[in-house]
Order: sequence, then structure tokens, then C-alpha cells
Amino acid sequence: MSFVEYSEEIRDGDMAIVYQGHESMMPVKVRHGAQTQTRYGAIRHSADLIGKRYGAKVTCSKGGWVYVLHPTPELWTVTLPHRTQILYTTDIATITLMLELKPGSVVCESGTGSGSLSHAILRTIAPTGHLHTVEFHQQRAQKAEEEFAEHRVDHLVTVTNADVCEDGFGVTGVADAVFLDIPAPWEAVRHAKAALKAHGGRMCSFSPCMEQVQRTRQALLAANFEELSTLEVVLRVHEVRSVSMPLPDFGPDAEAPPDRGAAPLRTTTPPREMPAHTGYLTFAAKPRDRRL
Amino acid sequence: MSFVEYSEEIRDGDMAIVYQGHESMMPVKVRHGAQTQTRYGAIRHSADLIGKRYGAKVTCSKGGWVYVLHPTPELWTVTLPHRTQILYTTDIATITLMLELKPGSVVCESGTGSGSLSHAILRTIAPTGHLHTVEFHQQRAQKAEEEFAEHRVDHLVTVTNADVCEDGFGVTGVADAVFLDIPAPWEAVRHAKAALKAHGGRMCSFSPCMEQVQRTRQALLAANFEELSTLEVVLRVHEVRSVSMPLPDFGPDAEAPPDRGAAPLRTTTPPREMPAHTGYLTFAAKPRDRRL
Amino acid sequence: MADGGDDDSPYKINEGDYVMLKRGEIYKAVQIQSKKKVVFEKQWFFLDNAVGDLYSTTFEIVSGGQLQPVKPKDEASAASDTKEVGTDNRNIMDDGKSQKLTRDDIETLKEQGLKGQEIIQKLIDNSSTFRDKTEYAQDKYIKKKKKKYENTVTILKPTCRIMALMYHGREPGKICHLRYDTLAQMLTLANVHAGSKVLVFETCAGLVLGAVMERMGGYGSVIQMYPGGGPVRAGVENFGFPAHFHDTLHDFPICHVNALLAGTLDTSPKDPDTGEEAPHPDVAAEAQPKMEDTPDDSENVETNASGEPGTDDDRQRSKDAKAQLKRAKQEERRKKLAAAAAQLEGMNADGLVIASRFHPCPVLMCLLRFLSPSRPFVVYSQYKEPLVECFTKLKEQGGTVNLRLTDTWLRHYQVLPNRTHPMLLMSGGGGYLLSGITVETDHSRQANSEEPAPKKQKVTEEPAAKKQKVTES
Amino acid sequence: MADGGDDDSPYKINEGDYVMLKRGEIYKAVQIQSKKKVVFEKQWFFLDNAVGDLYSTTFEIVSGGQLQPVKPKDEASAASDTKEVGTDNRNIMDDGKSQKLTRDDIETLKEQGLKGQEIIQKLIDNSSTFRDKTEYAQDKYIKKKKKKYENTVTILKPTCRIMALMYHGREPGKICHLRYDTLAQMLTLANVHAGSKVLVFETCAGLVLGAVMERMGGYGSVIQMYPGGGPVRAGVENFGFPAHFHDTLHDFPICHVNALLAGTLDTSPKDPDTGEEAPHPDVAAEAQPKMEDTPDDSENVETNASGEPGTDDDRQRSKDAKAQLKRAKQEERRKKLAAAAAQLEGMNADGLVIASRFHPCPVLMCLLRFLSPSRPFVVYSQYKEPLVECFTKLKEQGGTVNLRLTDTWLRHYQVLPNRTHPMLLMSGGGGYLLSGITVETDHSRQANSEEPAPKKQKVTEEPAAKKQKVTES
Repeated sequence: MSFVEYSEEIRDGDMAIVYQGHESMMPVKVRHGAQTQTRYGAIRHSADLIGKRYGAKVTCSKGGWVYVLHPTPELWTVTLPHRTQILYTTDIATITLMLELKPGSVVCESGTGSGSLSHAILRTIAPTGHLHTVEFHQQRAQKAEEEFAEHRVDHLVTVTNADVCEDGFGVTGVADAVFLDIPAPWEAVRHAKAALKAHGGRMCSFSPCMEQVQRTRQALLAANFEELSTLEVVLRVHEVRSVSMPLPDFGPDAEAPPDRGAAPLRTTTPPREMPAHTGYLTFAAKPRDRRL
Repeated sequence: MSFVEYSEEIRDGDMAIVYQGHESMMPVKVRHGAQTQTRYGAIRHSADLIGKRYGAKVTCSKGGWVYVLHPTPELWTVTLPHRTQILYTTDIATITLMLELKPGSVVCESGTGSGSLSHAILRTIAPTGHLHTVEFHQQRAQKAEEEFAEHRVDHLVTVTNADVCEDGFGVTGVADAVFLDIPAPWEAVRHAKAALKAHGGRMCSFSPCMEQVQRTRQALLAANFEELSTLEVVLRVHEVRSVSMPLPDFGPDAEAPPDRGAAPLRTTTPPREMPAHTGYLTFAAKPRDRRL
Repeated sequence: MADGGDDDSPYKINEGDYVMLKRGEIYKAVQIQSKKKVVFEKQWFFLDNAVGDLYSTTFEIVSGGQLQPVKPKDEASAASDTKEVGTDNRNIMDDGKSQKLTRDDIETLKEQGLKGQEIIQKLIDNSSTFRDKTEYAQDKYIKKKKKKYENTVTILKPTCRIMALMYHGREPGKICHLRYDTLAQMLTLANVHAGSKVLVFETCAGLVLGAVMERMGGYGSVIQMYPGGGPVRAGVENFGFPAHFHDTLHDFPICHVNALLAGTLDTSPKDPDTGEEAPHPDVAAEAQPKMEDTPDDSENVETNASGEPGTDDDRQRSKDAKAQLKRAKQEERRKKLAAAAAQLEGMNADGLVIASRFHPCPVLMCLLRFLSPSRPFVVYSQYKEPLVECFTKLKEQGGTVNLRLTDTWLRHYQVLPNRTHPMLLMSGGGGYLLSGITVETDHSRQANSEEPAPKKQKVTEEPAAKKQKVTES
Repeated sequence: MADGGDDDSPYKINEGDYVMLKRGEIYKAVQIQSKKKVVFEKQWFFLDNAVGDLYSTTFEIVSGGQLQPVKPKDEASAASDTKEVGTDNRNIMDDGKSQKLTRDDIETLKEQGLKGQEIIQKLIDNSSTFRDKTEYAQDKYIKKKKKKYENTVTILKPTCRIMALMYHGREPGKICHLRYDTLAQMLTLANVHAGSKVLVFETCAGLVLGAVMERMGGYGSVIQMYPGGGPVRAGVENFGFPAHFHDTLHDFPICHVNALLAGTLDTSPKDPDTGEEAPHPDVAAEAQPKMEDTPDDSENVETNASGEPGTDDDRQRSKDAKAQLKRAKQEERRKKLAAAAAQLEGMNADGLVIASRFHPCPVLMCLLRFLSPSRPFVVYSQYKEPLVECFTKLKEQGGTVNLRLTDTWLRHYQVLPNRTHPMLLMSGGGGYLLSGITVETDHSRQANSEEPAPKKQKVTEEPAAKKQKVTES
């Protein structure tokens, strides 16, 4: 198992996702002799996990059962321990496409946060790309580094504990793409520009508030970034349902046969409440340096 | 015919809506002896309209036919001559409910613009309410006044040609609700407050840009308005369609009978492009004056 | 102010008034009744003290459940004052020691008479992490604490806006998940206004009926077409309309619609003294509510309930009285039915509003017949599919134009200095609307003939929407 | 810059390159071919001069359709510079005299060699009403004029982002109206990445296939499952992938899927010299494109077209050559089929991506069988209803978890001083996605058994969504 390569079989030391239901998954570090409590009872790693195939159904001690899934960045995003607000898959997907990430891309990111986006970036740029991720908070930087190692992607990433607004990304002219998720992105725009390749590249800034977007765009224009574009993607989940609508009774009708009872119907309903806003995504392109 | 009272029959002097298709309607002033050109040929008012029932199908000179509809504020909104950007039914409906308009309400409005909202307000506050509408542009104010007379709602409305930011609504302590659709609504907030009843009332400001909303809300808070709420309503139209999705051919299958051809399907599709933004609606309540 | 001489009386809270209680975004409809205990947001209190005070007053709930008007300054202390926001949470370490106040401390503050908002401010002041929390986390914190410690309530005059907000927030299931902005569209699309004659078919606890009545202002007439044993409209009560509004309200059971259309509905008076129990099966049928059709009736139990204790004598007397009462009621019902039937028989209604848990297609197709030509109708459904069916059927049958199937996206905004963004949560959906306008039907009716233009049949898979002009911008 | 020594060569435009032309928001994919006339936005020109220049360069189209690089300053002159906006239009009177420049004036300016952007600025300067127009009207005006007078074009290296934007903007019908943000979701939800084995079934002109290949970076393998006579993927060409990418691409006709699953597909080699025309009906079937299945093929005509003139001798010779070529091609096809079949036979694909005009339900149910357990799949459809059917079928059948039916709302913003608001127009819809993960199927399979929890059946009409936690905020 690694976050950038599928395996067939669960092995000692893997990180696996225990699926107990749509809204109930948890990450488990697989260790010989260890046990994990699920809502349906315990699972013993040696007997129930190691050597089994990913996707297997595992019966727990209380008789219930769970599935054990291969980790993906997307499953990690919904199960990871939150150390900060995190980016979710809808935004991550948009960022990945709009930054044109692919195998071999060199990416700079700040802040690392809980590593939700980092894992998705690593998945996409492997096996030949590299991620330089900068985190202000010392403990979070350290924790991220540990997780990258556990998830066997540490060869693809450099974690730096620094203030990106002060110190930049620690690299110059190497990045194809830069991503900012920090409170004052405008303070890091010059560092983003420096980190990007001389031939140009793309950047994205994620901000919850419109004022942050406005200041960041000013800084981007001042730094000669081009093709500025601010957008927002809102996910709607449709719940599939069977409903039955009763038919009205208008009384006896000579012309038409009575049409009573109920009409069954397959439809979808939206959740009663849904996330309406995570943040604005502002994209920009750095043109190639003049000198070239 | 009047915009606040239905009639059965088309009469000389009425304003009627000629319906040529979903996206093709036009207002017609009915006059003895007059003619109107439609895309299906001419209709003669004396023979084809006067005395007919609203909703009637009228055959035009070229053999095609149209329907003649009773005017409503909603049909007026999609057929009126644009002298300005106008408010559309989705926003109008929201404004009407959120301002708690009903028969008897006294309302102040600025600017009158092309009168799209004014007609909807008049419909709702008739027969006992009153609309004070203020328009900066002299010709537009005059044109609106003419239209109100033609539409037989002039007894319910006072049109003033003035700059509401300078001069206010010309009335004090009488309004249940105030509506602003002007470039700098913050300059009119004090006038809105003065126009509202001492016992309190509600107001709404429509602005396309967020900066206008921000300044207006500051002015509203400074004027002790309460329950500020900014919202946006976006209409989606669903086109009903029958489609047919071809079934794939996986080749001969011993187990299952071949399932070729196409599956018919009734569905809806959104328009390729749709209006995403008209403006932000900011609502606020004026509390009752302290003295009481 | 010029009109300082305003008379306060229309704004005074009176015994017997239907009012709305409000705290934050939570509403509840109640009637002002002397010494009646009211439960709102898990607190109980009495409304007696509010009588004579003005509407829109905010009260503090003090000891013994009494209400005490809050001074305007307290009222204005909004949660936004308390916030000094951290733009990120990079400095937060959760050590479980962030709150310096203990539970005992808080109890002491309460005993000292501190009000809810003051206690919340204390909690914030004594939280070492609050300032560093992200705004989202701060909001969540304040909301949680508010729920726990606030104890004010504002009394409002009911309006359609507030009723719609209340039902949508508290009991969306009772109103078929009809969102307030969708209700707003309905009232406008149906051109509901004073002086017209509007048909309403709803199973939304009376919210839609009440909304229509508010817009009619007591002028014209509203005919509620109801399914099952009796009209359900607890919500209408809560609007607190003046008595004369109810004179304009008729109701008609849909189980008689076919008879009415066939001309076989007999509503002529019978001699009430013959004692015949059920002179007309039609009319009597009404007397027995069909339980399967009225699952929404639960609100109505108070008016029906009558299992009070009494002596045997009492019971005999009441039995006689009941029989007489029953006859009188039957006669009243008959008269009402006749009046409603008379309203319908002209087939000249000015508007039709449908919002129910029933399949809208048969309802719409049947009730459309009661409209004059050139009149708007609007049908709400929580689901899109049944309205697609209505749309298709109407296109086949003709007799309507300007058909539109729509829904709306409602987004609220937070507008605060440097913190402007859409609210983080929104309603997932407000339901769907089908609207249109009736036209005269041909004598020689053709399928698909309702559109004036001799249009080409669409055969491609391309959305026709491509050709459609954007009309709303 | 530290890496000033960068080699320009990977960024140079070469003869034969597939490139993207860009003007404003308009894109077009073309190949750089010597002396080939290109038509873009109603202008024709030659790309010859671009060869040797760097990607992302903007060119002016000068006389004779030649390209001439634009100096960086010109490039930066954005439309926003030209705007000085009126916040309302209360002062506009339309007298038809607002533009002071005559048609002749404009022709003169052109002859003087003024560039498009300069002419537009002149038009604006000479419009008496422009400043007073609302922003919306100004935008419309500039867009119209730009279309008429601008004559620059930027040459870009193709990427998935640009291809997706191009197809969505120009020919959404060819890609089943798949919007770029929806494509983005698909690639992420299917966990497409280097080194995996991904099945793709698409009728999106190759856009989806190309997008998957870009994300694989030439590592692993992609198997295109195609309907009809041959794989349609004009779009893949336009990505301009290096040659080795194509080694990882396999294709397999779905009409052999049942045979493959039944173990009856014969892909063993035949003696090419026997001259047998169609040794295997299976394989030969492929040779005849089924026209009814390939309406999207119109893009392909260039590669198929071969109606060139020639002498009779030429024709005879070419006939022989053709026969030989045909045999060679058949053998090649057989080998390819065998290779693709070998990839599929392990039933161990790592991902499945479906986006087609076919009904997704039979496609999904069939192709899911080729996936390993614990692998993601994602199905796109322009319509929601067929995905509801897929969802229901999967729930009945088991073998998948984490099913989600979603769509996205995409909103672009205008962010300008004092003029910040969502764009006035947006895409009406980006289509729907159904995604999920495969799991091991039970030996004793039960209906509805794919969810771990022994859940209670839902019987009420209340949306289950009520209980669902919001996971995305």
C-alpha cells in the first residue's frame, strides 16, 4: 500500500480504511497483533486484515461486518484527523485540473495544514514530480512529515516549517504550480512568483472571504500575473429515494375509471442543508520571464 | 382591464399582451380601428380584439394565430420597453414577500426605472395601499406616470421626479416598506428611515456589486436598522425533453437476451447558459421609534 | 416625526392574539392566553405580561416564567460585537484547558442575575482559544452557548414571511419542504391580489392558504379545495387574520368535484327537523374524516379533543344537545358547500395554486377546468418528476401557454468587514414550480396545438435550451 | 533567477506540434503544418512563422495571414483598462448618434495600421454614451467590438484544462456537455494516477481519454473500451502526447466483451498469407464501422478521407497495395485486440471512467466486473435519471460502497474595484456523476447487503438526508 500505488493485499504497516458505512469510515494502521474497535466489534489485524485482499469484507467480534478499503487521497480527506480546516475533494479536484498537475509536476504549497490537499497533489505528480510544502505551525509540519512517511510518499515531498510570507518556499524557479491557503495570501505572492519556473506556471489561492480575494488579486496584478480567474465550485449530493405520491379522489366519475391509490416514483432529494461555501479559488498564470 | 383587476373581455383602451410564443410576447394598446403586426400577420383591433374574451385565440391575416392575454405585472416585466436595467420576477417575488407587502401597504420606491417592480408592488398593495415612487430621470418619471394611467393604476401611485439621495421620498413616517435600486443606496438610507412609519417597517436595497452592499449595510447599521440580511435568489429553468439513450452492444451473451436499441427517457436539461446574478438583496427592519 | 400622533392600539398585544415568538432565527406561533404555559426552545414561560405591550418588543424570561421587557440597549448587543476573529487557527493547540471558567463559576454568575448574553461574553472572555479560532468555529461556539444561556424572546405580529420562515425552519415536513422563496414565487406567478377569486389546493398546514389570504387582504374570494374529511389549515389560524377575512374563505371537498362537474351535486336544503341523519350521502360523507387522507391533521387535535369527564346525567343531557348540534352543524356544512359550489360553478376562477403531497398531475388537470382563460396557475412539488409529467400532459392537451418548470437557488451572505462570503450552509433545495397561463381551448382541439407557432418537431438530442433566449438578465 | 540556464527547447513550437490557439476565452486545437491555412474566429492565417518561437507567445495576424509576435506591453493592455464605468444609466438617451466615428473613419484607422485593441479604444473614446452605460452593457459592447476588430492569437501547449475549456465552449455536444469542473471531479474521484490500469468508456471525442492519459503520464495502462467500428479519439491527438504515451493505450471493442467474459474470444494468430479475408467474424466485425453508432465521428473525416484523383494504372497498383495493407492491418488489429484482451482478462483494473451518450446503466454493470475490489469508478451522464437507475441497480446487486450521486455548481466572479459580483452568466449545468468503490462480493450474495450496517428500511416520506451529516464543510 502506498498513496501513489495500489496493492492487492493488506500488509503489516499499511494504512487501511475501515468502511462501516457511508458516513462512517476510519483509518487504521495495520500492525501484527493489534486490534481495532469498530461499531460492530473488534477486528484483529493479524487474523482479519493481514494477507486479506483490499476490498474484503471482515466480520467483527460482535458479528457485524465492515469492508477494508485501500487508502486513496479522497478517502483520506474524509477520515484524516483534523488539525485545521481542510480542503475537500470538490475543491481539490478543481485545483488539480486548473493547475494542470500531472506526473512530473513540481508544486509548492502553503500551508500544509492537515495534509488533505498534499496527499492529492502527491498522488497526481508521482512518480517523477515533487511537492514543496511549507507549514507555519511547527507541530503540524512534523505531523504531516510523519504521515507522508507512513503513507509511503515521503520520497516525493519536502516539508518545511516556516512562514511562507516571510521566508517563501525555499526554492526558486522550479515550480510548475503554486498553491496558497493562508490568511494573507497577498503577502506570499512575490514568493509564489519566485518559486515558479522562469518559463511560467500557474498558481491558485484559496480564501474564504471576498476581501482576501480582492487583496490577493491586486498583488497578483502588481506582480504581473495574468489570466486571473476567481471561481467557486459548490457540490450538490442527490439522495436517491423511492416515494409514493397519493392520488386524489375527486369522487365517482362516469367518464373515467377511478384512479385511486398512490403513484410510486423514483426521485432524488437534496440534503436539507448543504455546504454553500468553502472558499473562493483564484487562479493566475505567471508569464515566462522577459529575459528569455 | 387594469393591472389590479381582471376583466373578462377586451375593451377599447385596454393594454393586452399578444402571445406569439414563449419568448415572443408584445404589449398592444387596443384602439378601435387600429392594427398590429405580428409574426403571423396583422390583427385588426376592432374585429379581432374588442369584445373578445381574454385568452382568446386570434387568427392573423397570414393565417397564423396568436393568443391575447390579460396583462399581469409578470407579463409586463417580460414585455415592457426597457428604459433601464429592470428587476425580474424572481427578485420581485422575493422582495414582495420579504417586505411583507399586502393590500393596504404604503411603499416608497426609488428609482422607478422602467416600472417593472412598480407594477408588481401596485398589484399587491391595491386597492387600499399607496406607492410613492421617486425617479431621478425626468423623462423616465414622466413615461412611468403615463404608463400607470394607461394601466389604470394611477390612483394608487405618486411619481416624483427627484434625486432621492438629496431630497428623499417627499413623505415622512407613512411607509410600511421602502425599496432602493439606486447606485449609491447608502446615501438614501436616512431618507428611507424617515419615510418609514414611527412604529417600524422593512426595507430592501438591490445592488449588483458587493461593495455597494457593504457600504449600504454600514449605513443601515449606523441608522439603527436591525435584522440585516443579504441574500440572492437565482432562478433555474428546466427544459422538459424526451431523449433516447442508445444501449451498448456487448456482443452475444448466452445468459442474457440481447438488449439492443435505445432506452427512451423523459428528463429535463438546464439552459446552456443562464443568468447567474442580477443583484444582492439586502433586507433590514427599522425598529419602532424610541419615543413611543 | 411628523406622525408622532400615531395611535398605538393596532400595534398592541392583546389577549387572544395569535403571535409569533422569536429567538435568533427560531420562530414559534402561539396564542396569547391567560396563565397558559408556553414552551419555546426548551424554556417555559407565561405570556400574560406581554398583554398591553407593543409588538416587536423583546422580553427577558425572569423567575417564575414571567416576561419582562428588555431595554433597547441590551437588545442591540449582537453577537457580532463579541467577535474578534482569528483568520486562521494555526496557533490553536487543543489542551482541553481553553475555558478558564468552571461550571461552578457559571452557576454563580447565573445566581448573580447575569443575563444570557452577558454570560456568553464572560465565557468568550475567559476562553484562551476563542480569539484564535476561525470564524466558522467562533460562530459554532457562540451558537452553542447561546442555545444554552440565552433567555430572551421577541413577540411579533404574524406575517406570511415569518410563518414561512418558521415552518421551513421547524417543520419542513408539514409544508412539503416548501421554502419561503419558493412560496414567494408562487404568490407572484399566480398574480394573487385583492379582488380576485383564487383556488387553493394544499397540504401545507394552511401556510399556502394563509399566504394567499394575506395577499387578498379580505377582498375577493379564496376557495380551498381539500382532500379527505375536512380542510386542514391550522396554519391559517396562526396568521391571526381579522374576522371578516374568513368570510371570503370557502372550502370544497375534492371528492365532490366530479359530481359538481357532472351537475349531479345536490346542495338544496333539507328540513332540519325530520331528524334524518344523513339526507345526502354526498354531504354526509364529509362528516367522517378519512384518516388515511389526513396524516397532517395532528395539529388539529386540540379542536377535536373532547374526552372530558362528567356525570351520567351530564352525559344524557349532552347526548341530546349533541344530536341537535350535529343537525345544526350538518345544515351549516350544507350551506357552506352550496356557497362554495356556487363560487366554483361559474368556472371563472382567476388563479390556481397547488402545493401538496398528492401527485400534482391529476390535481392540476382537474382543477384547471375551473379557471377562466388568460389566468395564471402555479403548482409546487417537492420533486421534479411529477411536474415533468404535468408539463407533458399539458403540452399534449393544450389550453395553456407560457409553461415553465423552475426552481431557485437561495444564498444568504455574511457581510462583515474583511469577512464577506456566502453563508457556509444553505438549504439544499426549495422544491420545484410549474407555472403557466390558461387560454381558450379550441372547439376542434388538436394535440400539441397550444403554441401559436407551427414549430418544427425536435428530433435531435441537442437541448432545445440552446436556442432559448435568456430572459432573466 | 537561479535557473536562468533553463533550456528553452521543451518550450519551443515545432513543426508538427499539436497546439492550442487562444483569443480571449476562445480556443482551437490545430497542428502546426507548413503553409497550411488555418481559420480561427473567422480569420485565416498561417502558423509557419510561429515555428521556433516559444509557447505562450501572442501573435498579431498581419498582412498575408502571417503571424508576428506581439511585444509584451501590448499583450497586457486588458479590456479593464478601457473601462470607466457608469453605475447606472439614468443619463443615457439613445439618439442613435452616440458613436462619433463613421465607418469610413474606422477603415482609415485600419489602413493606418492600428491594431484591434487600439481601434476598440478609439471607438470607446468616441462613444458619447459608453461611460454612462452600466457595466453589463459596457462588457457587451467591448465583447462585440473585440470580436470585430481584434486580430491577435496566442499559441499554447495543449493541456487537459485547455482542451476541456475548448470543448465546453465550442462544441459541448461533442463531449456530452461535460463541463470542465465535472471532468476535474471525475479524474479525482477515480483516483487516476501514474502506474495504474484504468478502463475508459467515452464518447466525448477523446477528451476524457486524453485527460486520463495526461494524469497517467505514460505510466501504467489505459484501456479504451469502445462501441461501434473503431475507437473515436480525435481529441487525444490534440493533446500532443509524446509517442511513448501511446504504447500504454489499448483499445477493446465492447462488442467482444461478452465473448471475452465467456472465454470464447479467439485472438490467436492466423497465417497472414492464406489471404483469407475474414478469418474471424469477431475480429472482422470491427472493420466495418457501424455508422449508427458513430455520429460523433465527424471530426475524424480528415484521417479517413481518400477520394484523390489518379490514373487507371495507379488504381490497379493501389488496389494490390491496398489488399496487402488490409491484411497487414488485420494482423495488427488482431495483435492489438489480443494485447487489450490480455490486459482485461486479469479482471484487475484499478479504475473505471464512463462518460458517454450511451445509457450508462448497462455499460457500468458490465464494465464494473473488470475492476479489482477496493477500486473507484465514476460515471458521467448529462442527465440525472439514468444515474438514478445505476444507483438503484448497484444497491440491489451489491459489490460497491460509498455510492454518491452529485453535481456541481460553478460560479465565476468578477473582482474589480467597487464592481465585485458573480459573473452575470453561468453554465446552466455541468452534468451528473455517480461514483463509488468496488468491494469483494459475497459468495452467497444477498440483495441490499452492500452496506455494512444492518440498517432499518426507510418507509417514511421524509428525506433520509435529514440524518445525513454534512461532510463537506
